[in-house]
Amino acid sequence: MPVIKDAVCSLCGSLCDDITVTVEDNKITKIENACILGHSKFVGMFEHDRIEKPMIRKEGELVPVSYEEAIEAASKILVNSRRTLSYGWCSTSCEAISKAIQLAEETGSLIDSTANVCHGPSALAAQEKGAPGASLGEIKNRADVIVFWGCNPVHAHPRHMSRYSSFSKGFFSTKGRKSRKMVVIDVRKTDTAKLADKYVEIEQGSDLLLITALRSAVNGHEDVIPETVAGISKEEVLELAETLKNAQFSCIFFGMGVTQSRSKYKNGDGVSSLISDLNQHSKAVMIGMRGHYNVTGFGQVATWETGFPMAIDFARGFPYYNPGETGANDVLVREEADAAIISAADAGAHFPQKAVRHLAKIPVIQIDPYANPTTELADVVIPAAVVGIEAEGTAYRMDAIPLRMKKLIDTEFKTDEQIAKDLIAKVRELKEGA
Amino acid sequence: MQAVKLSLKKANKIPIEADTVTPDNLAGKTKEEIEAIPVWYGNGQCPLGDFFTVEVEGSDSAENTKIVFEGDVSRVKRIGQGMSAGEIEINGNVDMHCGFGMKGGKIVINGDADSWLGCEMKGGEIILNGNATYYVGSGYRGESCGMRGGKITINGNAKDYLGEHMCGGEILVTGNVGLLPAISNNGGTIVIEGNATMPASEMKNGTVIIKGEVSDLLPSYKEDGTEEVEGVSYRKFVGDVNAGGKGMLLVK
Amino acid sequence: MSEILIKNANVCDPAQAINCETMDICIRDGKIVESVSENAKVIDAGGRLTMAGGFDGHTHSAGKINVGRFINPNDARKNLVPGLSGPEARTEKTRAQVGYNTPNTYAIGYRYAKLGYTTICEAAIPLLAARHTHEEFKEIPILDKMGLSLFGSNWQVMEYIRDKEPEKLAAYVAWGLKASRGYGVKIVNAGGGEAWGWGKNVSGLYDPVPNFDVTPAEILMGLAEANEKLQLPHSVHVHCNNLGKPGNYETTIETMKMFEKVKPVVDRQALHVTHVQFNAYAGTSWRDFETGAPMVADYLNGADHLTFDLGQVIFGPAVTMTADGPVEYANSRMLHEKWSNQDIELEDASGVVPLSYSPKSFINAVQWAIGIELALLVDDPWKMMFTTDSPNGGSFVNYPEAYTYLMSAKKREQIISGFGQMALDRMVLPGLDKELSFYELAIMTRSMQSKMYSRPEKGNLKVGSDADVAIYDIITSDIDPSVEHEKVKQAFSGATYTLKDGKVVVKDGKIEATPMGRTYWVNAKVPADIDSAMQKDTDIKFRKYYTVSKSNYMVEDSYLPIPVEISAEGEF
Amino acid sequence: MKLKANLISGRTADQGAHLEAKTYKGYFDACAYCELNSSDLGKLGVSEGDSLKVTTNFGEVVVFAKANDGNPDGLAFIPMGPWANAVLDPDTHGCGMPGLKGVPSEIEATKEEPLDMKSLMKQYRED
Repeated sequence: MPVIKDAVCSLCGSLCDDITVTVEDNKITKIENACILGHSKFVGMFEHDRIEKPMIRKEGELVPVSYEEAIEAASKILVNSRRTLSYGWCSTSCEAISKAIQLAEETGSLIDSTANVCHGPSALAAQEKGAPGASLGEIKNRADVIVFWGCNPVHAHPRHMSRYSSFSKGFFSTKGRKSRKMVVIDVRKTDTAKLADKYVEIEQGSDLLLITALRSAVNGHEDVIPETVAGISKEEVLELAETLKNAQFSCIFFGMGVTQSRSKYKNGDGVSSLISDLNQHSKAVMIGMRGHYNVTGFGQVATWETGFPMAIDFARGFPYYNPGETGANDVLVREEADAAIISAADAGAHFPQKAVRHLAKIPVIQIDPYANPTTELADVVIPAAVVGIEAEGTAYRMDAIPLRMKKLIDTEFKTDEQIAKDLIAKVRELKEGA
Repeated sequence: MQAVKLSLKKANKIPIEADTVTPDNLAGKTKEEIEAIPVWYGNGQCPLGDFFTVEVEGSDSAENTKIVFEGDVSRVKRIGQGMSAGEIEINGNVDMHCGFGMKGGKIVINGDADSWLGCEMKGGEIILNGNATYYVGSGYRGESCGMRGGKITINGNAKDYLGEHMCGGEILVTGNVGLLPAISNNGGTIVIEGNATMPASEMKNGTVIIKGEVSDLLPSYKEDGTEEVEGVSYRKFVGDVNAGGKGMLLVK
Repeated sequence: MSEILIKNANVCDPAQAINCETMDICIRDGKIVESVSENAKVIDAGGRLTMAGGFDGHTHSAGKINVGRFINPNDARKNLVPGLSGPEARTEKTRAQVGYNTPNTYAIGYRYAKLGYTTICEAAIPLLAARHTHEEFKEIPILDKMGLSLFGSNWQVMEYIRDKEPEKLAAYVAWGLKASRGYGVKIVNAGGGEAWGWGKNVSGLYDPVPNFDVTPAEILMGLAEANEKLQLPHSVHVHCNNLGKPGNYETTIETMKMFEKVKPVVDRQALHVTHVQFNAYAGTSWRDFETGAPMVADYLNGADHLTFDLGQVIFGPAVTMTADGPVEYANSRMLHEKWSNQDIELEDASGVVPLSYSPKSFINAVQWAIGIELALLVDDPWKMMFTTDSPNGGSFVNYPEAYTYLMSAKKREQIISGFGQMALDRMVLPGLDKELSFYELAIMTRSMQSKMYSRPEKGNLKVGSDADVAIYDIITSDIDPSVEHEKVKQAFSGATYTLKDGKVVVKDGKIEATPMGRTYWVNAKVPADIDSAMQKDTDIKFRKYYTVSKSNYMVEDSYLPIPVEISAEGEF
Repeated sequence: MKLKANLISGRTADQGAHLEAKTYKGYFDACAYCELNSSDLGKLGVSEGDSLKVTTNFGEVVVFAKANDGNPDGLAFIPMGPWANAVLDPDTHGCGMPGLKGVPSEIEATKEEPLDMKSLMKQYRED
């Protein structure tokens, strides 16, 4: 029975590439080194609610059809639309993302990724101040101070701390956890916070106040810091600033607690400035804790193919970018989109009610291996192979390191890449016909 | 004098992009010519006449041309984009980017305005008799300079990020503003008669006056006595210290 | 069998010492041939200036440039060179385009082709992130591509040099090139990348790298030795220490001198020093900063073991991007600009910072002058490659503008007249009246690259060479570039024809076709026993210190759509 | 009695483990609940497993009560998913990101049962 070593886990942005997979008659029967999330993806998939056939909604019910019929129906929706939203493309390969972008370009659509409800503000922050980062191995080998701000790796990135950060041993950090001070900043005592040497509980939504106070402290302006900031005493702020200044190498990992809270991207912007200030005293970097395993890849591919990482509007034939106007939720909440194609992501589950209600009103094409809330809204459903298990391809880790995902088992299902190619071909055919 | 009246035929959801509708472009044009002007609607272009009833009186230069919008143009973007002269009056709510990059002339809006009102404006005047949304007079993504000149008056409230990256000009808000007005601004003057939250983050230069309540003043400002403006005395704050800023934040 | 006959071409092909002679060029199946049959497709060049396709041997066009795009969305709408920048909607033939300093991949391919360029070399591939570079290569149409892999702060490299293991070092370099599908060895601020891992830098050639007990000088010499042991087609490609610092011309000359003892085993230079403009600064601080070009040029005129490129500055916005991490951080603090940084575990650093060169700033004015001074003061154009280190000194779309700086003293005077006295006092350019010819320009933009990279089929129009041809709307006999510099600029901004492998890709400055280009990479042979000894050492690195598995490290074949494997026979 | 709470949503391991099994009860169990600390639950007179109605300016949703003493007073957490999104803020604040954290809410005990995923989505299709 084939045992595949060093497989890449295609679940979260940690993209662990040391997974050992045992395959018996085209089923994954055993998986080693994976966390609970990876295990559910690789072994659990054989119990999961797989979309078995392409489907089209008729009289309110989804009825099975052939791939050809589904592709044709989907293409008609795209050709007849004046403002299609193409959303998702983050639990898939860069090769598929590239084709999705070409499809959006050829149909004058708007394309956005799950960053829209995740680390989109981190991109806006980088566009204000840049993103001073490092590959995760730099943290593993050097970091003596690690801050988790508004993120909860114990739940969202279970192997992060053992492979890359708190617990990992490295060249200069020979004692692993003992070599490092771990600080957690959050609004509630998470399971990650319970592991910290120092837990700082801030008032929800006041991140920018604390970041600014830390900058003032690091830059020698203690005098402007009031007695309490963000619910934290000045003394504690100064102590935290000292910890960071006196580090040999510090890293601030930040999550959606930072990107989704009040003052949104200005939080990441502030962290970036704090990192720059800290480098006057010591070495410091920042890394966003990315969720979907290839949301980073979407940003990379979209940036080299269109100049922008997300929220790209091709209406005028060239890429236009303005989150707040061209983001997935922007055009749904404003009820602008007259059709949607949703792939390798689940807007039905992860968008606010108002956006979901608009999706329910317009023709929706879903491309996904599994049934989910978006399926309940979809008018055309196209089942896809599971990338990273049934199809190979490229994915980018949260630190922008590209890895090659392996094909582990065979499948009858088409890949996202192939489906996007089929749609491009059919759309061209329909346009020429018209 | 040339008067052009554009009445929206029926309300739309997909925005119309009216960047070609400026006094500069309409001056001297006939009803038929104006109806034929192409505007973007979703991923295609249509003649302006498909959406608007066009009435034209007289024919004159841009400075002597006035465009009046009637009806709910809350889904018409980029009205007055880059205009250099003349006047636009909007009787209703207007969509995003109204007056973007305008160099001269005047826009009067009798209604509310969506985001990016007058952003990267260089000259001229915008008067909003209603509420504004996000990024009034700011710069687009990645730009280090937003509004450079001209004046925006908001007789109402504005939401977050008012005057981000402002380098010059004047913004007056008679009501309240939301989060983070005057972020990273590097010149210009912002007067807020109502309340504001976290004002003037990373201000390098410029003046911000807040006559109402300030919530969450950022811990990067030095209090520096008082300052008298038009007979009113304010607490004076200087900063943002983390931006090596020489900005002046005046608070009641 | 496809045949093309280019009639009445006014050929400028320095590789054959042909200086603007009118003749015909015959092409069959993508190669230059002696003759073609009468049913060959005829292109009438009408006596226009005809050169081999341009070859940009040092450009940042795939990989790190994506960080530049990412943090500067405002660059996408910049249209400072109409026709070669800004947003352009998709057409039947072309994908959508954006950008000026950091265009999207499609625009890079189209716009280089419009300038008559057909080959580019990406200046920096981080080994661990090499897939990224090749993914972008796949989306750059038309052009042939190659890239230089970073070795200058690599732990394994420094340890082998420290432990005096030259053979294992050569084996590691060969393996690194294969892993990253790179073409040559790039060294950026030797040792500085590792120092930057602690927020520090190395101060010069003899300043030891923290914790590794080797000096930049030892890294440079060690890698040069490995480079020659492997008989690689290109020499080591060096970004000198102390880049961007007043007084650094001394380090630069010292580095060049050090290589006098390196004996190249391939018929090419022993050293290429890149974007020398940034490394030819005199003075002791920005206050007394002045040109160091005369000293550097003086050395270069007496030396015959090396080549260099200019790194010419273009006034206006630019984006600096380099593996020189500490320099970028310093830039961002000095200029109060955005700062991106990406250190790569066990290997290297990098940073990206946007900036703008202004003729009103005396420092920028002197930087602008230094590039031109080097080009005019160095006698032998075969030593000189024309670059702007795009987009560090400025975007490649400004090459035609920059050509006129070299070809027209009048054009230079126009610009210099805008400088302040302080700037004029710090440069020697105003005293230089030399004007380069089309022949010298052809050498600097095509011919020397062929020799420098050992690609005999590139950068010339010899029988057997690739049929990459650029035809420009210039009649050399009735143009005076010194006076008609605007005409020269226009002509080079949109080729009348660009042919790639005998296919017309540009006609009258418009894209005609977008074939996929090749990717060149070097496979250097190493004795099995030395290789396996080296592999044992790297196994430990991966097991203990890398965060990716060794088996996931090598760039797979599928990332190179049209690979060209260049074998090098190591001498062990 | 109604409790005023600041509502946030976010990932949990259990929610993550059911990303590809959202039609199953396991996903319902992993997402259709609201965490408050025990003293807040006490104020509402409910214990774990009882139903809570969460109301905001943007909608209302019924979920199970769950205790988490890591939460400070007045902080409510619902795992990211359709139940949380029934009451979160759709305004993208000019930067694309809806209000998924920090939404003012009122929480009360209720006899109603939480809707399963399909019934929840069916509502949206039919209204």
